[in-house]
Amino acid sequence: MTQELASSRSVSIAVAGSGGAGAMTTGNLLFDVAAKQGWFGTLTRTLGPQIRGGEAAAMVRLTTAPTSSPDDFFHVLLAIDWKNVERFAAEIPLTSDSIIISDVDGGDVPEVISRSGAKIVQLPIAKTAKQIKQGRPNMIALGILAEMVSLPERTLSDMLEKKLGRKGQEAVQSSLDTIKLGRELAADLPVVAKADFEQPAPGERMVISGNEAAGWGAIKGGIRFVAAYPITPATEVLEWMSSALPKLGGSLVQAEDELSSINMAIGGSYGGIPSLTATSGPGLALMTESIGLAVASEVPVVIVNVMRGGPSTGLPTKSEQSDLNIAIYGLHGDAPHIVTAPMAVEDCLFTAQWSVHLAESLQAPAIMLSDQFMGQARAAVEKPEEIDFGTKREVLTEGVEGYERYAVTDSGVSPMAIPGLPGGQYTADGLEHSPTGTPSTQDAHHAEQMDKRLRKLTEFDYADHWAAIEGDGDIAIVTWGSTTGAAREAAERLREFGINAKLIAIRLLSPVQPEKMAAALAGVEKMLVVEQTHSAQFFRYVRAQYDLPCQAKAFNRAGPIIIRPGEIVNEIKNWS
Amino acid sequence: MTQELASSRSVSIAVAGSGGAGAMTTGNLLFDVAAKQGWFGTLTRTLGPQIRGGEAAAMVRLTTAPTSSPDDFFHVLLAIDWKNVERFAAEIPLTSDSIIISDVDGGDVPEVISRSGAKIVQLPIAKTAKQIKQGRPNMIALGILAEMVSLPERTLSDMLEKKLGRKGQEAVQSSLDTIKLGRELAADLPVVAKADFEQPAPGERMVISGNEAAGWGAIKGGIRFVAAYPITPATEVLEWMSSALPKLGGSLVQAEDELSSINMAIGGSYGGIPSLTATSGPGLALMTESIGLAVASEVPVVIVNVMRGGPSTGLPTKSEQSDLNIAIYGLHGDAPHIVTAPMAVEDCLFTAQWSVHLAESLQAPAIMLSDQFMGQARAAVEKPEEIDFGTKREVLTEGVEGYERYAVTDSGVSPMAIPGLPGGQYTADGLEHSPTGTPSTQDAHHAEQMDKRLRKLTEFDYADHWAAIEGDGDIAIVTWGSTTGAAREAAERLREFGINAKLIAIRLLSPVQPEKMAAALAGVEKMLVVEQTHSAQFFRYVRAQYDLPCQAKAFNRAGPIIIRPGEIVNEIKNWS
Amino acid sequence: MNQAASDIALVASDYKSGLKPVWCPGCGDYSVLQALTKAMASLALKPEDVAVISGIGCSSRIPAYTSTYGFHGVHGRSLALSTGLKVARPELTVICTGGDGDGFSIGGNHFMHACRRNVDITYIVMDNQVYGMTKGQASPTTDPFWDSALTPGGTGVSPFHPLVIALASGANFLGRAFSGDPKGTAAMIEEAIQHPGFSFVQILSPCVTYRPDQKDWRNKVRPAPVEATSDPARAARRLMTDDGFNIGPLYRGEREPFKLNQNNSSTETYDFTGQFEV
Amino acid sequence: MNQAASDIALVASDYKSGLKPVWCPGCGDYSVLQALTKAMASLALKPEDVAVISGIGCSSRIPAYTSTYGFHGVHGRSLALSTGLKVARPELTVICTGGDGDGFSIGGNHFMHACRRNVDITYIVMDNQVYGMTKGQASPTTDPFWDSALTPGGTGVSPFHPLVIALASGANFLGRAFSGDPKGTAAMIEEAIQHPGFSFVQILSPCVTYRPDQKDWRNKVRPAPVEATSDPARAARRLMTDDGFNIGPLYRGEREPFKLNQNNSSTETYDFTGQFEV
Ligand SMILES: Cc1ncc(C[n+]2csc(CCOP(=O)(O)OP(=O)(O)O)c2C)c(N)n1
Ligand SMILES: Cc1ncc(C[n+]2csc(CCOP(=O)(O)OP(=O)(O)O)c2C)c(N)n1
Ligand code: SF4
Ligand code: SF4
Ligand SMILES: [Mg+2]
Ligand SMILES: [Mg+2]
Repeated sequence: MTQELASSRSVSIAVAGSGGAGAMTTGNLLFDVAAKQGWFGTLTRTLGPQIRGGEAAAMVRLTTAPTSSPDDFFHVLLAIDWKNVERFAAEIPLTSDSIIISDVDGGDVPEVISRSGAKIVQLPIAKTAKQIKQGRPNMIALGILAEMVSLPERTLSDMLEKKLGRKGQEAVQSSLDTIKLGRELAADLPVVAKADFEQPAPGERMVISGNEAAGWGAIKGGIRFVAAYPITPATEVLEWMSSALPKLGGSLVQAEDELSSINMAIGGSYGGIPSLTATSGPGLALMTESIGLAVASEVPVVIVNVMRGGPSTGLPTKSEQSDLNIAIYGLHGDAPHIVTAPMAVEDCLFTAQWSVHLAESLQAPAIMLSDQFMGQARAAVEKPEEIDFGTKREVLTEGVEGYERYAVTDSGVSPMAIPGLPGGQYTADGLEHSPTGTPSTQDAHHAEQMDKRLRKLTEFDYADHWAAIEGDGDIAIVTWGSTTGAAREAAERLREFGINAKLIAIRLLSPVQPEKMAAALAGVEKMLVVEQTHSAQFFRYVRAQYDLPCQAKAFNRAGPIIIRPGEIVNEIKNWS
Repeated sequence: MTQELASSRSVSIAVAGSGGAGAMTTGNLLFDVAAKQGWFGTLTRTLGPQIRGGEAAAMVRLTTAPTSSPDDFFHVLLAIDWKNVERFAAEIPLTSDSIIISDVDGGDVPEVISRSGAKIVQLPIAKTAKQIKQGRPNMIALGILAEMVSLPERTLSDMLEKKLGRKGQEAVQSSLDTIKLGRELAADLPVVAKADFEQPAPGERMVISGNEAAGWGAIKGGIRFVAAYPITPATEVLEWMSSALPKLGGSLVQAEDELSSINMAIGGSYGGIPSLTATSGPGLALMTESIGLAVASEVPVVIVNVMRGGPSTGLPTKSEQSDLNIAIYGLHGDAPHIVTAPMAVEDCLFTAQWSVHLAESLQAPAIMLSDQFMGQARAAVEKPEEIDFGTKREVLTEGVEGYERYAVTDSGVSPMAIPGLPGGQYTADGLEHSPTGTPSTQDAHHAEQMDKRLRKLTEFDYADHWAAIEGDGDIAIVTWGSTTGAAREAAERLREFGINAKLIAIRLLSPVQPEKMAAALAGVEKMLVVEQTHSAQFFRYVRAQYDLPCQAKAFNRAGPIIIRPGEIVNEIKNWS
Repeated sequence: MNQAASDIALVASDYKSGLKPVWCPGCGDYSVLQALTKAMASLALKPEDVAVISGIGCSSRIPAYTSTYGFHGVHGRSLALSTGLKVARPELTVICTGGDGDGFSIGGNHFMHACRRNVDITYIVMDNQVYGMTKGQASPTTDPFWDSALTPGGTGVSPFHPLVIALASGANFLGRAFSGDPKGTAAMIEEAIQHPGFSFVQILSPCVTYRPDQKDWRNKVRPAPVEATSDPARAARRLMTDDGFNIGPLYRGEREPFKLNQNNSSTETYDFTGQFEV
Repeated sequence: MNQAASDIALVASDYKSGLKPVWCPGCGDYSVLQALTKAMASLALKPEDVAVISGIGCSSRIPAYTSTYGFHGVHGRSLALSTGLKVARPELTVICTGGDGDGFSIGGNHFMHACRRNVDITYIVMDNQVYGMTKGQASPTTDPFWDSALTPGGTGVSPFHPLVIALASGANFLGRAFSGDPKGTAAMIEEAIQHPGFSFVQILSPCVTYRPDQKDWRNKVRPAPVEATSDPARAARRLMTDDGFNIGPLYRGEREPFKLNQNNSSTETYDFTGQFEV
């Protein structure tokens, strides 16, 4: 592997194959072994339309230091076979420096792939596999790739034992033998510069998906009740939590639909138990009426929304950031609430925990916007530190005569009575109400409650968690969510080019933080707003909500092709 | 009535009373008789919290020329009694020039009312009514007011005959006798300058509510199928249409909920029959997922959303403009669709008809944002002209081999096959799809269909219906919906003060019209964005979507207190 | 309520908040409020341990008129709120309330699934066969030929039979009451609260404003001729031929209630890190 | 399809679009597609006069595999789409299709109300007692102890009985079929389409991927022992004791179908001005 092909700090590899070819197994094993070796990185996958077992590609980036960005191109595409590869060819960009490895008996490289001009290496993958009893081509592939990234035999065999052990010793041995042949095949690759790789940073890695991290963070934040209706790509948040909750005395109920799941969560939280539900676009759309109820009745609740391509049923297995608008503006009436977004797989942990903290502290619904890319990606990251945000829901501790549930306080937060407390009885209401909760259509009541519900959000101290601000310069890359990785890498590269670029990645989308943003934008003359939407939702949101002291331009694209750092670099370089 | 009190062109009168006092009857009769006489104007009402028959006030403005604005103050408040008047006192602003007429035996004028400093006139209303067998105080009130606005005896008695006739001749006579005594009582008012009123413009008036006008407009536009789930304040749109549709071979189905009503409407329209549903905030929230389906599957459908106070169940009987955000941004994913808004009661007719035209021509959902104020107001207006927007839904007229339902055309509109047409068979889909409608997750398909769905909206010629632009000047009042009336009157008054103010009232909220807006804003240095929301939704929308070449400021307030022209005038005068 | 109050016996009026209902004079729901508070007094429930939950409609206004905890949610979702609350806080008594539109039209799915799930809550529907709050449209229980502005001449759709659906879905206690008989209604609510699992009580509660014809109900109702059965098949046979005016407990089931979460200790900690080690 | 085709007799394959299904090899839904197209051929329906409507799920992919008009809507709302279409366009044959999750979980309310409304449509549910599309969660018809990642150890909730609910709600034709018997299934669909009013066919259609245990169904199914009745009470008794494996028509009702809109002439005009004169 040449220097041009992969930097000594990063390598990107895609493994593709049709249904049953085992491309995902190859990718996952490669990734796990690399993580065990101390590599950082991300594994994502892309699938064909079949319900199960159709063509798939595992897309791996391995790096020696933490990153959540994809690279611009893949250094290696290994195709176990070429069936239906056109369905996701666009998601695996190659250059003339890339290497395409395919089976010598697998037919010509399809034009959508070969037009990249990448070097083509055809190896006897299937034929070699046949040399081993039950030998499978995807293990040859694993051997080739393991050799290319210098993964030690021992780590690989341990991992195989761990993952395939239940299939019996014979299966493990057959795989190991096949891998060995693959390693040997790799010798025939034109240039394999194994020695060039830096050692990854020392320390143990953890491999986790964004959806698992979100569930874990939510539980760390205190969630003990979950109501669930499955939907791609959010189901894993719920599935992970269903096993985890009972360990902490919590519980999960499967609901009949999203109208029910959001209301169950509100019911649990009204009862004093921090509650959550998770969904994706179509489910979020069904929940907005009741999220508005949580706003008006001031019941904390967390909604994890893992975005997929829209509109409508859209592209359930592909990523997009196009639920920004509905998350911020999708409630009827003026309904101030919290919207947060993690920036990477591991940040799902932090942001979920923080979102629970905000919802509970502010007695308001918090929508956390994750997406398919980070939700279903597996990331090799450092183990997280323990965080404690401290304050929690402000509750009434003793009953009082004439208790006002919706008392107009300076902070806007009013102590909430939890059922069971004598003397705290009140009726929570989604109708506009007086401070006691009695329905009222009077202007004075409406005005003071509207002010209060807004004030509690705007006056809260979000510390510096509201955004990640990195670097300095007169150009800012402003972004959010999973495009943060690419934006960060772009800023780093620009600095290498001598262009000072500042990264502003927003974690708190609502309420807006005008003063903090003004400070962040001080000295900035141009800002590029980067996002994965068709209509530049985030760009318009930034313009609507912030006074921009600078030129602003959107760099946006709908899914499923993710935004890569080189594209951002080019946008900025070409911005005269 | 002095000149200061009411201009010779306009008088505003409120009639209040507790449940059973008949204030609404008084107000309605007064209004109808005035309309019959050729007056223009609006009647709105405000109610207490009781389900039925609680305290109420009828608020009437009569003018000699068309207007849809409220005045700044009421010239007259006639209280049949004072019970619970504080519940809506804030909705009836008075000045020291106003006259308060109340029953001499009805107790002191409550402080919330008397602090206005208005002249108080106490008359023996109840006692006088008792002089007539079955005489009711509200008919005394009608007599007093009829005298004050010089309504001829004959018109009034004809109207009474028409409205109360079914109660029998005796009831009518008793009412007429009571009214007569009321007229006589009016002689005791301090200054009644009847003769000062101009004659209203000649011609016959029509009295119609915004909800009726919306239903009628929709039918004129071609709607022949309606699916309905009742909700305040939209129910009357549906109720009016239920009787009207069969006259044109159309039909209405009552659905089990809003999820069903929107899908029934989409089903009917997929079948080639222009279809509609009507709702308010909570119902719209439930519909957004399926409105997204109409976007993706390109099925025209019209949703009339009559706004009420939010968030959540909010203030069902009060007006607000706070569903702007959800209407524009409330669909998950990037889902381009049409959002329109009538500017006044009679404009509900035009805008509903136009909305059907747009939905049908563009094969997209159109949300029309009306509100409680104009929806439930009764307006005395000129009879409408016939309008024909011409083009309709582009349908496939003959089956073709390999028909592409979602063909990528220049206009973005693709001929739609209607079930029953041989050779037009296709499957409509909410999943992203290829031009034939086959589900696809490929980037190229997503990109081209996203572009197409946006392009068909942006490329369409909306003529000058997109906004009402009136006057010229370096100050613009930018508004939408029912605040247009007040904004227009404010602009007129400013002109009288020598300040040239331009009115820009937007009827087409989505898609945006950047070039037309730029032209409208040419020469404008300051724009005041006027709206009835708590969070300045429209102001933020304007900033987000348009490049503003001028200073912009929001003048916004949540409901239920409507915005009055004098307030806008003051804002502009004080804007240094 | 007064803290000392829990030491002395409470009477029905102690369970009223004192807030003046917005209902029309003569509305059947006044008597339901009376019956509900009487039932809670009979059971000597502590007001702070009870939550009365509802949706939207005239009937759904009832929570605020009690002195217990309450939640006036959105239209049609009261059973989901109630389920979440009860599963998360099993020690509370959760009483779900509302109207026929709220419960059987927009809320119909939650009704069916709440019956199936059999969580230990009591569901009280004030059935007036009309949408009162929105001024008189047909509800699922309305006669097909009842004329209204929205459906002139009637919907033409045969009425929904809530008790049959509840039984077929798996509710564990079924009863019908008439608000004109607050004493009988109170007794029914009392039994429903005590019965384990999901209990459903249909209360015929006239709407004097939009269904003045329901004055007649007083003459139509009668005690159910036979004792409540615990056999679903027998109950089904009876309910399917029932004319809607048999009053009393109609089914006492013996299904196992939904297993509630019995451990809410949130102080425990658990280290999940191991799950993510490579 | 070819325009000339309507003159010659069509066979099942003419009702297939030729698009390759995304289903797993061995999925029961292939046979349902076979049966549906066969039924349409037997009835000699013109493909252009038929609309096959669905929601979301593996089973809900079926419309695009037919050569009729189709609509693949959102999850759970297929019956509402179908109702709107049929009421607005009574001359079309409307066939609604989908899965047990789509139809009985999120779509449960529309199911009940569609049965009540009794619009002349045919509803075919491919019941595999699982959410296939989302990779194996419990659906309303799943056994309470079936283990899944979302509900480890099972939901603990007793299964939903679609035929009983349909009957109690007012459906006019009920049948159960097994996709392993495409011929019988075709005959059932044929009868359901012809029966006036709302017809509901539950097709046991195994999910080989997430419910491999359903291979067993082949040995469990049997023809229903008695002829379908038209008496709801008798049908109720039978269905309530039914173990879920009796195959065949189970109820043939005689209710009056929903009155459809029979006049769609939109050329007529009517002047409403008079209504608004003062
Ligand atoms: C989502 C939504 N849709 C519609 C409404 C309007 N709405 C309020 S109450 C009601 C019906 C109430 O009927 P029912 O539950 O029978 O109660 P009743 O007033 O008869 O006691 C409706 C349709 C609403 N508030 N929210
Ligand atoms: C509003 C919404 N919620 C959830 C989903 C996710 N979802 C898609 S299909 C499905 C269940 C499908 O189950 P079923 O109807 O039984 O069909 P099967 O796949 O088993 O044939 C779910 C929950 C969705 N698409 N939309
Ligand atoms: S409208 Fe009917 S149900 Fe509502 S409060 Fe009045 S009488 Fe009761
Ligand atoms: S997952 Fe199950 S239901 Fe879905 S296609 Fe595969 S076998 Fe059929
Ligand atoms: Mg009712
Ligand atoms: Mg299924």
